[in-house]
Amino acid sequence: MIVPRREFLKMLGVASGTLGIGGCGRDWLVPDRLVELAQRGPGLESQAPTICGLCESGCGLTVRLVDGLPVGLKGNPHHPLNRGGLCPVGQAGLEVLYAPHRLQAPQRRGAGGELEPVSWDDALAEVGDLLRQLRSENQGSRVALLTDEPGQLFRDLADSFARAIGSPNISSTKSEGLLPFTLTQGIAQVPGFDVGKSDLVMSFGLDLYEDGPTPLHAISAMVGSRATEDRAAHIYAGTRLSAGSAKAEIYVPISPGTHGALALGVAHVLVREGNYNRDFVAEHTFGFEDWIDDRGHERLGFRRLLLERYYPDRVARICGCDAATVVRIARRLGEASAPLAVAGGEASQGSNATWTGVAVHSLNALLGVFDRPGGVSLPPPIPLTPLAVSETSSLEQTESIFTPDDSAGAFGVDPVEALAERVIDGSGPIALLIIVSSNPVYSSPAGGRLRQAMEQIQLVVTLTPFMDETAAHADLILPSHVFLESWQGATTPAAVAFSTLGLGKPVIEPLFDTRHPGDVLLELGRVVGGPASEALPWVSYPDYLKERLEGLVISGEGSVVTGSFEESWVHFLEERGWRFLEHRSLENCWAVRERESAWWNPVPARGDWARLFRTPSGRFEFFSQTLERHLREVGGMEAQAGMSEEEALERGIAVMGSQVDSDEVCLPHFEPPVTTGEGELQLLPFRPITARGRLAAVSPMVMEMFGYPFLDGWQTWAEVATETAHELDLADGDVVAVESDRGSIEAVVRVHPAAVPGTVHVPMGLGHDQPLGVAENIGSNPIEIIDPIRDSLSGALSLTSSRVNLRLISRRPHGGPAPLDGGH
Amino acid sequence: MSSGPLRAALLGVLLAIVAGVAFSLLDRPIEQPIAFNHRLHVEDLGSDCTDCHLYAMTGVRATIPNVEVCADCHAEAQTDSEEEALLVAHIASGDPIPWRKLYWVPDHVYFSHRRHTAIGGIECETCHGPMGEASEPMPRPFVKVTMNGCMKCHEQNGTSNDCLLCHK
Amino acid sequence: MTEADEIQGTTAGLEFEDQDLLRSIEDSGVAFRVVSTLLGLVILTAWVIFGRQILLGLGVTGLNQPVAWGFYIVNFVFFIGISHAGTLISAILRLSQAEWRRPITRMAEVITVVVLAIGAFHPVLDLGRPDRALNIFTAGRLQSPLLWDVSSISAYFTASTVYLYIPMIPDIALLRDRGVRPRWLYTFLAWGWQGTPRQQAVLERAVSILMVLVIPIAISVHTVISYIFAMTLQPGWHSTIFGPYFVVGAIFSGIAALMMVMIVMRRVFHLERYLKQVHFDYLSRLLLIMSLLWIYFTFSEYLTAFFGNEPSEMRVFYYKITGPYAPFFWSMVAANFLVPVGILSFRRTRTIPGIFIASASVVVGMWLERLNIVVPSLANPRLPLPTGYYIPSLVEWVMFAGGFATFMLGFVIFARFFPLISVWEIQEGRKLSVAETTERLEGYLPDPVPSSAAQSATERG
Amino acid sequence: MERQPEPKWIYGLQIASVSMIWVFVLSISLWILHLLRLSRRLNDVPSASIGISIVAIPVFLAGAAILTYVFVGLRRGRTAPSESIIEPEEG
Amino acid sequence: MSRWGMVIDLDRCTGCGACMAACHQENNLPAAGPEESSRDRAFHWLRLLPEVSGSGAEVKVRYVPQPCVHCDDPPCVRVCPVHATYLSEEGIVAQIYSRCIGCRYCMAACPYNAKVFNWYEPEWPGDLKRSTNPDVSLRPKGVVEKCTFCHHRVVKAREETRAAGREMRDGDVTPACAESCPAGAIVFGDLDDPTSRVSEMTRNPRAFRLLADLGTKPKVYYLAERD
Repeated sequence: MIVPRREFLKMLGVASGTLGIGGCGRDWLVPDRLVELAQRGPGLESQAPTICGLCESGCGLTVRLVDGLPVGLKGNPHHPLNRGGLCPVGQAGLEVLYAPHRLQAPQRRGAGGELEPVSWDDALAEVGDLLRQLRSENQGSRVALLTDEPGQLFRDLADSFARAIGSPNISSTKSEGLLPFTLTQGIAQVPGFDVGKSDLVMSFGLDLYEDGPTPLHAISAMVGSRATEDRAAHIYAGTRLSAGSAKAEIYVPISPGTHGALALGVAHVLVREGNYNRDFVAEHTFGFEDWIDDRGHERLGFRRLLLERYYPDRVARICGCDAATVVRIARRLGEASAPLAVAGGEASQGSNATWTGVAVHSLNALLGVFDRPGGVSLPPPIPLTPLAVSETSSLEQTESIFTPDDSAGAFGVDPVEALAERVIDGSGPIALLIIVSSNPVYSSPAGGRLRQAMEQIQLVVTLTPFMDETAAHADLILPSHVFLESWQGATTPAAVAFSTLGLGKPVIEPLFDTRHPGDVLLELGRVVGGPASEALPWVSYPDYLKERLEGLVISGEGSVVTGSFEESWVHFLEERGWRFLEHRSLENCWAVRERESAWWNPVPARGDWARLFRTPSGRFEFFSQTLERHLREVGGMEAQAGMSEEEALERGIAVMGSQVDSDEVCLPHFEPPVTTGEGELQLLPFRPITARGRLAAVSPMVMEMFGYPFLDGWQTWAEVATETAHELDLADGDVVAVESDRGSIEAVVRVHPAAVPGTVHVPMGLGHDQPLGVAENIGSNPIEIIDPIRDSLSGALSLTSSRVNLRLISRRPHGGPAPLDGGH
Repeated sequence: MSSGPLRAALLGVLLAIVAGVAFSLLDRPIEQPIAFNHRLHVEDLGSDCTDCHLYAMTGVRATIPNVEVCADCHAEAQTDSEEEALLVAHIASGDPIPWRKLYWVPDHVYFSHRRHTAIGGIECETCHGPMGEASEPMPRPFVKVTMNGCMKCHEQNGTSNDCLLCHK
Repeated sequence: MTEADEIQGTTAGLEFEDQDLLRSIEDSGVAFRVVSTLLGLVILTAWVIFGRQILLGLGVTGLNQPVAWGFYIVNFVFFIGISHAGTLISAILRLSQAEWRRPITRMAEVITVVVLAIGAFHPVLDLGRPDRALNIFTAGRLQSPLLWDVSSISAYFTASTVYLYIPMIPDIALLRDRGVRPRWLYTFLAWGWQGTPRQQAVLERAVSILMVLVIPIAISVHTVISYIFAMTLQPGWHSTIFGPYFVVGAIFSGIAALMMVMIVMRRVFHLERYLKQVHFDYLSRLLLIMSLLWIYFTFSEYLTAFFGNEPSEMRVFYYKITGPYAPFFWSMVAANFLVPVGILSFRRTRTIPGIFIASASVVVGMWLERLNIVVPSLANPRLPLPTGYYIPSLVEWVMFAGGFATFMLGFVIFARFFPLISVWEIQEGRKLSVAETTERLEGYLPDPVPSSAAQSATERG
Repeated sequence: MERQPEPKWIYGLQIASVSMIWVFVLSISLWILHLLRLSRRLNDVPSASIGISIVAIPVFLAGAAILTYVFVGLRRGRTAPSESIIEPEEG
Repeated sequence: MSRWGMVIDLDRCTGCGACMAACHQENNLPAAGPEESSRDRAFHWLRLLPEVSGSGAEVKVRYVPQPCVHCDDPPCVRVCPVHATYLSEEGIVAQIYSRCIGCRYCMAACPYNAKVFNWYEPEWPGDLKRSTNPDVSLRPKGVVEKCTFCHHRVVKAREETRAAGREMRDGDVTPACAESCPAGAIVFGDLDDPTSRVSEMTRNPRAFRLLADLGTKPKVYYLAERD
């Protein structure tokens, strides 16, 4: 039967009318395109400020909304951290929000290992039941919590949660690199480096503009907000000339892991030429000159150590650079009015990272840059409402699985490794593991062990917006919001000299049935009930944030950022006495905060030396008494009463595996890096700016420009020096296998004329085996083949200690046949 | 034998005619789901265009009102018109009315109402014709939207005819 | 009795000698159907693939970001070059009254028309939006060398079709008179030819105007094609000698293609009586000359680039000389110079198979030359960008095959309906040219010595 | 093998095809002129267009003229149809 | 009428890639995907050109952000057969997607390789289309596209200043790349206005233009790095 089209449409219209399913008929009547146009609304635009949650920086964002839908992101020009700039990953925020692979509802792994959808209530009830049971059996310590959710505010809440259920086992998956500052300054935080006012930044291994905690802050403070003429000079010592470090005035290519030696060489020249800050050294440091301890033994001073051991020729030999460069750098540092030495990147990932950190930081002390503009200071604390410490005395106090055990000699442990090992060997019988916004299976060298350990844990819960490698092995996968859908509180990132607090508010209703991790923890507290719910009294995460932020209003410190960066300064000054505080009431303050999304306090308390140096001597300790005491403890002084201090120290050094003698060990010194494997080249994984955060791989755009310095995308590359490529007969574009003792990954050779021969740099961030966005099975993950060595002091796993070989798999594919018809 | 090519030629002509007819059939009149009476609303009741086309002065799109807008007056039937009954039913069920657009520009053309009305000061009638006098839905646009038409108007008004202005 | 009457007499008479020339028309066998079906299938496949390319986009080709032009443009230039075989050669030979042209001209002209049509379609294959090709007519810009091409190719196509058709009228009339079917076609096309002296005069005048007109158009076509490249600033393209270089190359490849076709047709239709060693001999001398001219142009083109030592020019230069395109470059030199010169310089190797090999080598070599011009310049951007590469996909190969199949089918169909060798010209030659040539030759010779001087000369001797 | 007189329709077709050539050539010329006008209107460079048009238009016209000349010439040069059927005596 | 131009201070540029990413997001550039990227089909309207000189410790590497340089005498415009690319009154070398026939002659003629081609219909997996900028079209397959100096922002800025009843001022228009640059290395403005920041910067002795010797008169200037 032939029905004329018109008739057919009519029939359809009638049918849909009678059945009351208007939708079907409409699709026929109006082409989709027009429906879309009509429904797209009037196109009314608005802007909303919020905070970028894609990495730990917490840059300010301005979201462009059309008819309430986000259609564009840009950096918030008011935000003191990024001042309008936004990195490639931040730009991809919307692609993360709208990503096709987002988790849309909670899932539970069934008996057969397959995932089944589960309701939030059932999921939380299951976790709650287990928690209640463990708690009632006084086994709160069998709960562990790993979280990489950035910001102190969430961390405080998680701490409260852990305390409430009686678990001491809470940690971030990353070791934070604090130890050099603890040893020298006695503080448990990374101090602020005022790169914005410094006139010479000497960077050891750290590409300030690419890696580091807040590259966008470094760019905007060192380059963006300053006139070309008074810009800070920049010296970079390392093995890889990245896009950012290429801006350095002097590039010192050195052998991997020898940053500490170079720093000491520079210190030697400074001291020998008298170019150090005598006043500061005299007044605020300890252990510079030779000294006599309380027992009357003469002890080696830093000065003598430097002069005897770290003369430029020797340092140049160690580092593979030339002695003249060492002298040249030292003189530049000596001449600078506000120099600054920072270590990071590859320098903080080696087996000798802590020693390197100490050596580099001691340069700051020699130059006396503490507590002054363009120097090292502590950002003023954020006056948040303190949390009431809940009464947990009824619970048995147990030691955290994250405390280093005595035999290791280290100050700390690698959290992922410790958790995995202790679960596997049974010394930490964890029954419930909660992983929040973190993907340790992928990102940690101990990820493989963790995956094994997860099988032994009764219940593993992950809170994540995407299916990642960790979630793939979890029992319960709870989808969380992405940052644009959720409340966020971002606190001062590491190494920033002023304090800031970014309050991000959701700019769009959650697209799926997801929840904020904070809300999940609060809900769990309620499910567990009893003291747990008392300790977590807030209805929702924003409620919690609101209460914490009350402290800011009461203190009257700092200022909400408005207008441009300069205007914000004026505003800040106005608030300091030029006019009354604008917002008296909490509600008002909250409203303003919500509107402007950021608060900051740029004025550090000057002259507060006691806060800056919390060492036994109250000074910057070249000779770390903290370390000496620790070594003696490790050496067993307390255990064996008869033992002399010296013997204990010797034994401590031995336990720790250090190669220097007892005089030198507590002073800044160079420990040669340890490597494993038989390969010819040293593998140095690095984090390109296109791999910041956990979710960069979600965005097709970021993947497309992943290797943009090589005009490349979607693949992992292995950067080698021209000489190395020549020796190995490799050419740009060849596909190679990077082989370590642990395994092998594939990468494309990129020849870089400025890389250090004998090294191979491989970017992290690709090689996911889960449909995390578009990046499934794209590129490879160098962490997989790392044979980790522990930093003997901090216990952190080294990423840069593996030796590898490159084996040619295929030549640059452009000579070969193309896919038959263009791959479609 | 000699009729072969003649027949072919005839067939060709016929095909051309069929194609022409088919082509003109494609340009069928637009039928609206509800026979909206512009005249009643504008001339008799004195509404302004922007009372219903809410964003004609402020937005990129003027927007065609749908149930939410109509509900302001027609939540309950005001007359015994059958068409209104249809509308009221729509409002009651919350189903959007599947209006068909009369005026539209292709995807690759950027047209902003605001730019023309509020900033350029052009009356609605200039492009849409005397819509307010139509007592029945228009089966075809009053003024056919063509690039030539746009360009002519721009020329007359001394506005730039830079391609980029409209083609994005 | 006029000459025309004589010709007619022979056509009607039983002593018609040139039956061989009409065999393909009068008793086309199964072979024609088989061959044309096979070719038709190839062409159909090409069209299907082209349709798919329109649907999916140009991504199905091997083209990419720096190398935005590939096979389609290469083949465009190549086919248009081949098309110079015909009209230009036949016009030049006619103009110079070379008597040996008679069996050659028709085939040459057919090649032109068929290949020109194929070549001219290639830019359409290359369009990202063939649906918008008409924009060229509604909104073309004559400033663009592409539009120069459109004009000059259509002019050339018009002129060479006319130039093919007009000298064919007497042959069509012959077929009409012999009652070959479809008769209406021949009657229609014969334009009432009866071979009267007036008609012959008209025809001759038209042909002589046309052959003068066609030569500059033909030269302009290939010059303009070269301008597509030469008018840009790209290294390797921006060259003043590109015009003549392309024209020489075009004639070169044209002659080679013509000889290949002649050899094949000679074999297929048993035309040995008509296409004799001497024709090939003359043509291969021409080919030899063109080969030398070609190497001269190539040499000066590359020497200028090399001596100038401009960095971006050098990048392209080395890309061809020693880089990824070295195999193509050097095989081009071998195919266009070494092989033809090697074969054609020696009488011993200048046999029909030898000539066929040389011609085929030149055709391949000239195709490689087009490839060497189009791709390397695009693959080597001026800015520090990665060097591009280009590997044609199966789609492009199929379209290439389709182009060749269309050429062959065009030729086969032509041969099915029209004589491949101009019958009347042969007959005219037979009748007239011996006398005419003798007369002309005498005209070339020194005037006879006045009798007294002759005598004194003999006396002295 | 006798010569038949041309049917009328074939003659018509011939006339039509010759006129088509003129239509074709004239429309090409008009097109080129249109492009000239367009280039002026769009502030483009008209000089190139003028150059092309000076060359291209006469070439097309010449082509069409020659065809027409041949067509007319052959028509005129015919002996009478009745004559042509009679085989001339071989001399 | 303004004559838009851009100055990129290479001394400030830290090669962070923000401009590239911002351009992608602002102008709805689709990702080609791994397969197509490996076949050189990935495209950017703005990219960072790596330039290397010297070697070893003396090596100098710099990344030059390169959008279309918007020549005043654009080679691409000369060759376009259909007026799909042209030099606008404001000096922007524009591409009219609805007219482009995809012959790619402009790409072949552009010495800066600034133009890119849509080899396939662009794909927007999942909901990603929702993140596209409504001010900029989604190009279909088969057309050439390029940097527009964020022309839609120029239009918007003009509209806003018209509505506010004032003249355009320097700094009213900021393309996405300039807006996102944390180093403030990209400055955009009217080259015809002698007081604008760009005009001022083009008079800097460090100013140079890419391939200036070709006579294309680019309107993107660079300031060389200081030593």
